[in-house]
Amino acid sequence: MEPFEPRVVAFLCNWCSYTGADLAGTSRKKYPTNLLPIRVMCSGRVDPEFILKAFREGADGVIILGCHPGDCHYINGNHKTLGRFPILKKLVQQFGIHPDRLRLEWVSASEGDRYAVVVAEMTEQVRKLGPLRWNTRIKETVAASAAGGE
Amino acid sequence: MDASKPVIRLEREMRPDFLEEIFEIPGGEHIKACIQCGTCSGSCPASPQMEYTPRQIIAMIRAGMRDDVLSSNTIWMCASCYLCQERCPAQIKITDVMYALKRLSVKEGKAPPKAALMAELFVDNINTYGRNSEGLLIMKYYLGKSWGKALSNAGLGMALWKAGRLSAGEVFSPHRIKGIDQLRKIIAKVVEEGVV
Amino acid sequence: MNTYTYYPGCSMSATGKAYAESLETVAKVLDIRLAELDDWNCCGATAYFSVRETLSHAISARNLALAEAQGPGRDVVAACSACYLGLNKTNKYLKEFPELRKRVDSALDAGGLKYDGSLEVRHILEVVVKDVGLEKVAALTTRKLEGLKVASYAGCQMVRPYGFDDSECPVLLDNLVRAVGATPVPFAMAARCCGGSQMMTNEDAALRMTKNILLCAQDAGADVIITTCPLCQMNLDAFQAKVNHAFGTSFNIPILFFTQLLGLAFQVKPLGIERGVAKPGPALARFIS
Amino acid sequence: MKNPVIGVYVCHCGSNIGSVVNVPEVVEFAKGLPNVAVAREHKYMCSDPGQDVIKKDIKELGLNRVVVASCSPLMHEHTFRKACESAGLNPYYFQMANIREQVSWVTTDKVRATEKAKVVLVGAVNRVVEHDPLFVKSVPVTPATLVIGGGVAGIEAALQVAASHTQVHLVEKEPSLGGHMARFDKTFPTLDCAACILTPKMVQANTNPFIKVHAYSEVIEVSGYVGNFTVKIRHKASYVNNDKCTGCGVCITKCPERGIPAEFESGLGNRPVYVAPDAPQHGKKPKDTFGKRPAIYTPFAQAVPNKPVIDRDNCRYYTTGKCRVCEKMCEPGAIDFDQKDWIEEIQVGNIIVATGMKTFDPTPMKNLGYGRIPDVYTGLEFERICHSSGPTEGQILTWKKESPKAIAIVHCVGSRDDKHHRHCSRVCCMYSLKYAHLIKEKLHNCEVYEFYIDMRCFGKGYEEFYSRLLQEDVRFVRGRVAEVSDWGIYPEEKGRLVVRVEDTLAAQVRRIPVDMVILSTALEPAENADHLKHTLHMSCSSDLFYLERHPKLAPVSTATDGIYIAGACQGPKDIPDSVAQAGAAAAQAIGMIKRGVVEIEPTTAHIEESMCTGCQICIPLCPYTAIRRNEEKRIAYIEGALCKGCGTCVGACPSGAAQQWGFDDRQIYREIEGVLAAK
Ligand SMILES: Cc1cc2nc3c(=O)[nH]c(=O)nc-3n(C[C@H](O)[C@H](O)[C@H](O)COP(=O)(O)OP(=O)(O)OC[C@H]3O[C@@H](n4cnc5c(N)ncnc54)[C@H](O)[C@@H]3O)c2cc1C
Ligand SMILES: Cc1cc2nc3c(=O)[nH]c(=O)nc-3n(C[C@H](O)[C@H](O)[C@H](O)COP(=O)(O)OP(=O)(O)OC[C@H]3O[C@@H](n4cnc5c(N)ncnc54)[C@H](O)[C@@H]3O)c2cc1C
Ligand code: SF4
Ligand code: SF4
Ligand code: SF4
Ligand code: SF4
Ligand code: SF4
Ligand code: SF4
Ligand code: SF4
Ligand code: SF4
Repeated sequence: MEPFEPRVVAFLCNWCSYTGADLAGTSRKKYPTNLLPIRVMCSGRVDPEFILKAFREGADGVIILGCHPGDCHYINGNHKTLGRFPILKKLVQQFGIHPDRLRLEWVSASEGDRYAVVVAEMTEQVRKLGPLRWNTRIKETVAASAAGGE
Repeated sequence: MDASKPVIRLEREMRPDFLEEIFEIPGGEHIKACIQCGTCSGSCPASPQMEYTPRQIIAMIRAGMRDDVLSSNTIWMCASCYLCQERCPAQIKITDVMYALKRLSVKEGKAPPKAALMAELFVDNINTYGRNSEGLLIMKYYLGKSWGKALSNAGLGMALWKAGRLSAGEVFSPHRIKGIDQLRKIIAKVVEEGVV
Repeated sequence: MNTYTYYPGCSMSATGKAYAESLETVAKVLDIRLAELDDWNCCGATAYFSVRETLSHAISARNLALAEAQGPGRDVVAACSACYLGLNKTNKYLKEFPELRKRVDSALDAGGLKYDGSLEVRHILEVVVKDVGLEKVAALTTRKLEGLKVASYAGCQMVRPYGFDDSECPVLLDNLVRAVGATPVPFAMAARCCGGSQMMTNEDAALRMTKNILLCAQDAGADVIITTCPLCQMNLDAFQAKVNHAFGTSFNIPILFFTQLLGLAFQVKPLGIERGVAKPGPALARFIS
Repeated sequence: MKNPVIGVYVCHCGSNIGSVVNVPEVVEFAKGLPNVAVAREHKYMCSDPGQDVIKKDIKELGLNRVVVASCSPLMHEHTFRKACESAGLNPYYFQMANIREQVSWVTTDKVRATEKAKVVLVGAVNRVVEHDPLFVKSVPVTPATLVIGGGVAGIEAALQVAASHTQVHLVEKEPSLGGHMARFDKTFPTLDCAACILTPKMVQANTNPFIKVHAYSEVIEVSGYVGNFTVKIRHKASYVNNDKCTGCGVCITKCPERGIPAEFESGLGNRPVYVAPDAPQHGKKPKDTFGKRPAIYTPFAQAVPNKPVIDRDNCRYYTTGKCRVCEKMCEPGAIDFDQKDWIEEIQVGNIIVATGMKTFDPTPMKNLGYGRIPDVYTGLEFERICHSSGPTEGQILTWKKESPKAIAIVHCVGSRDDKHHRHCSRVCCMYSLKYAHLIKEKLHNCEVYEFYIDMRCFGKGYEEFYSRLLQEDVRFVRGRVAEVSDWGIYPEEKGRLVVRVEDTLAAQVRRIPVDMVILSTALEPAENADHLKHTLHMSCSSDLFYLERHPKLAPVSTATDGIYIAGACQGPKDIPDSVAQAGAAAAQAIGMIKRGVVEIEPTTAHIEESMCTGCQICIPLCPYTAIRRNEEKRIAYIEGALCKGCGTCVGACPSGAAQQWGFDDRQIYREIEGVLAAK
């Protein structure tokens, strides 16, 4: 069997994180290929439904990346993401998904290095949790998730 | 002069893996960032006595001059004052690097005899008693080295003796810790695992 | 009363005997309890680290593990700067380098020990200045050391690389000197190396370093140099005659442990002042009675 | 909707992509994707021939969707949209897949890179199917420009824009224009007198009918968008009525409060005064005016505007309730103790930020003795010591008012240092050389030592300047100074300063006695740079200077359209470079004003009336208060011109009524499906 390669859908805000990810490229930082970037204008645009959609389509993890609080290109869109995030975590947990499969990170336009680190960390974090296969309805039991495991 | 030996340094004599070797030790991780500014050497109280200044040592590590570095007196001159490390603009833990070089030098038998002797006596002392008896250490060291030196320092020893700072008991029957077996087990385990 | 797990280190029973005596005396006055770590082993100091890296951390870790069991949550306090650094470095490196941690853990395990990394390692000077406080020291002073000019010598390993005082221009000892009514002199060599253990292996270089420290104190008009480390004290004191011989100087500067200075101000005994090789001059002798 | 006919183009970018991603394999794969009519590769898609391929296919194959897999959309999205448009396709029927910055450059694993390129491509192909035609809106541009910061860069930018006969507002926080340059005596490498170049420009700016100088003022709020910014400026109360004040300066000479360290003298005023041990003890001490100013002051004699301000924190009237000498002395009656801060609102189309830098405070580097040893100065302080109108009237004197016999100039203080700033400050090598020259000019017998790590003389005429200095017998020592001590060991060192350094070329540690030390300190972001960054929603690079949109393609633009940066606020820079950038920023502003309209990205939000439940969740979320409530229909609607397209409301709307053009739910769902379709 092929080794498990997690697939993590990443929502990147255009101004900070997407630019930061580009910078990681321009500075030739190396990181795992497991993140699948999707560009949105602001982390505030990330609809809770996007996250569930990603898990439903077979993602093993989802990460939202935005500007550092205070640096949002749209004044405070990321604050709203931050405010929403604990609820999102609960939500995925209720669906029997380990909360560590969902992550929120701030990466600024100048933090190419950091982006590479975050990608590596997230990849490893999800790799440890193993495949999710939520789409194939092999549901992780709610009970297990309540106990903190999967 | 040995005419067959070129004075110019040839790349084939170099050990490019030397830099990696140092890079791998805890504390060695910044070494590649050295900008050869000389702050370390300028700060070092021992640099006047060193064959190569600390900065040169870093340059030589980078060049791969493994033997030259390991057999130089520089690494044994380091008094572990940490001044170089404190001021290095590249955050290189130079003192740790010096320690690493000392270890390699001893391991490969390149250390100057007195430095190696001192260190080994110290280790021996601790492995036997769990503590270091200063008096015993000094005695063994000077006996192992030279009688002349031992005598020249005898005056000093006498002064300390009189002040009650070196006692006969300490030299002839040093304190041994109760848990010496435990300590030896710990030491044995490290030795067994290979990375001492 | 604050209780600390006290790690004396090897020198305290020999060359640093006066430090041990004065510390014990002064700690009572300051109301700090130093519970000696049972069956401690040598910290490894500079020399051990030179030749065995993992081992030096492993033997240091034995002390930390014992301390964790003996006094959970208590700070480990060392009086010798080299011990302070050795224990502190191990404590920090175990957190910083997971590979090392693994090796050390398994070694400890072989000795039936375990260290969680829960302790802080501190120097006794820090405890006196920060936990006890200068106000209290001043209040306990029964005889102000007025007119005594003191060069505060912090040395290296107490302030670098993990110091609690400025690593270039330390101030804590000076503050303490002021608290007991003495006068600190400007001392450019306060945090410069005395030669450390080089005195054994590389005497010429070490004597030169010691000479510069003594010279600087003399230029500043110091009546006494105070130290926080048995090795510094030993180099500056016991080797003074050798320095004079080698450089044609005529230094006679008494070298006290800072605890001895406190003891003089508190008028308590024993302080072991008679153990010094360089004998007190009149400025200092006034306060020794 | 017409059936989608998609063209896919995969770029090699020379070897940038092609050497890691197997481009032909990706192309073959693309051919098999639904709706893809054609898939091709090209060595350089953005080149004209590359673009022509797309145009030709649109026309000949009737493509109605285009996907290019190449670099980042931030790089070339615009290029390809234009290409589609010129072939008659709505530019928003285009989607880009980033397989360079986020694929080929970040891995060496060719197999995984090729896999990822495919996955990203599927996302784009999937998404583009759902694209709608969008139309760029044009809005008129307010023909006025705001320049923030009145240093040489800001002044230059203001003058250049004003040359197009459009309005400029120049806001300077200090009482006078001039910035750092106004403090310099001479400037490298030509050694022209700074005042001779700068003063005329300052005057021109102040008298130009198209420039309104707002000195002693700050920008406190900016709203709106490119072409149409509303800016609030706070004018700080100066307690002087500028309309009445003639600038005679009588108030300044009469003010009894004279001991305030002058900002303009770069900290020299903070030093304790030297009192000789044999100075007569009796009588009153002479007043210490070294580097000090009165409570009512202009920063320097040639200040522009030449109107004094009262420093409220130090004015005796405000601190003790008594004085008002200035008021009595002022003939025109310009002093006005009742003045208050006031706020002015202006409309501009463009903003040029030129807020410059500040210099590093070397106090934390205790080994260099600054703040502890009196004769250790910073470069900026030395500028004032050298300056004929500085506190020593240009005489180079030590603290004890003696002529130094040897001076050390220490490079890279706070620069190239992990503990402080990692960057090279770019100007300090050159200004250090300048000082060496000025010292040699004034004190023929003074030894000058330059302690450097590398000599960075990259500009036009700079290396020539260095070689001139080498011949002027300046002593160059390659080595970073380890310490400056005021305690000497050897007789010749007694009472002087000693520099300890490794001469790295000789590999010898040296002790060098000197009488004065000049620290060439790093350039760092201006005091309030972070604050202004938030006001304007700009970004910073890791050195905390303002971030340009692209270092090569758009060096004076920022991520926000209509906001430009010039001068040292973008990074350490000398005067020639600052001025050049100012010109470039001005050209951008003028260009936009000349066009008269700006195009607004159509990717804004809108609310589908029929779906909106009127829950009002979206309304408080909008950072631009663009969402309103239609009381009658009990639903929300978006004021189009105010929406900036962040999508926050869209992300939060529970009923899916709020949608964003170009980023609507369908499009993103399809992209998610796409990137996860494989396997
Ligand atoms: C010691 C020293 C010597 C130098 N010598 C030379 C030399 O000889 N030759 C040379 O070419 N270069 C020299 N330089 C570099 C030169 O100083 C800079 O290139 C130049 O000053 C940059 O100009 P600027 O207008 O971008 O910034 P600045 O000169 O810093 O001007 C910025 C202006 O903006 C104002 N400001 C800041 N924030 C705000 C705000 N929020 N609102 C309103 N106003 C604000 C400031 O008050 C200031 O007036 C030297 C630099 C130093 C430190
Ligand atoms: C080997 C090398 C590597 C470099 N690498 C980098 C790098 O990695 N990063 C970087 O930032 N910079 C780099 N540079 C510098 C970079 O090349 C220059 O900054 C840049 O090319 C300057 O652009 P330019 O338009 O001024 O001049 P050029 O690129 O020289 O363009 C001038 C153009 O004018 C044309 N021309 C000349 N005379 C006439 C005439 N009389 N009539 C009509 N046309 C004329 C020429 O044919 C040419 O097309 C490098 C330079 C070199 C030599
Ligand atoms: S101070 Fe650091 S950067 Fe400078 S030469 Fe020494 S090791 Fe290299
Ligand atoms: S730690 Fe060693 S090498 Fe570094 S300055 Fe001190 S003596 Fe020199
Ligand atoms: S389109 Fe982008 S990837 Fe392709 S050649 Fe141009 S810059 Fe390179
Ligand atoms: S305020 Fe009055 S006295 Fe002062 S400069 Fe203006 S006019 Fe002259
Ligand atoms: S009122 Fe203030 S500003 Fe005016 S003269 Fe008096 S102190 Fe100076
Ligand atoms: S310009 Fe010169 S002095 Fe300044 S930081 Fe760069 S190298 Fe150092
Ligand atoms: S959140 Fe959606 S449903 Fe609620 S008012 Fe806004 S647009 Fe309407
Ligand atoms: S997308 Fe919505 S929240 Fe964002 S600016 Fe537009 S209306 Fe406001």
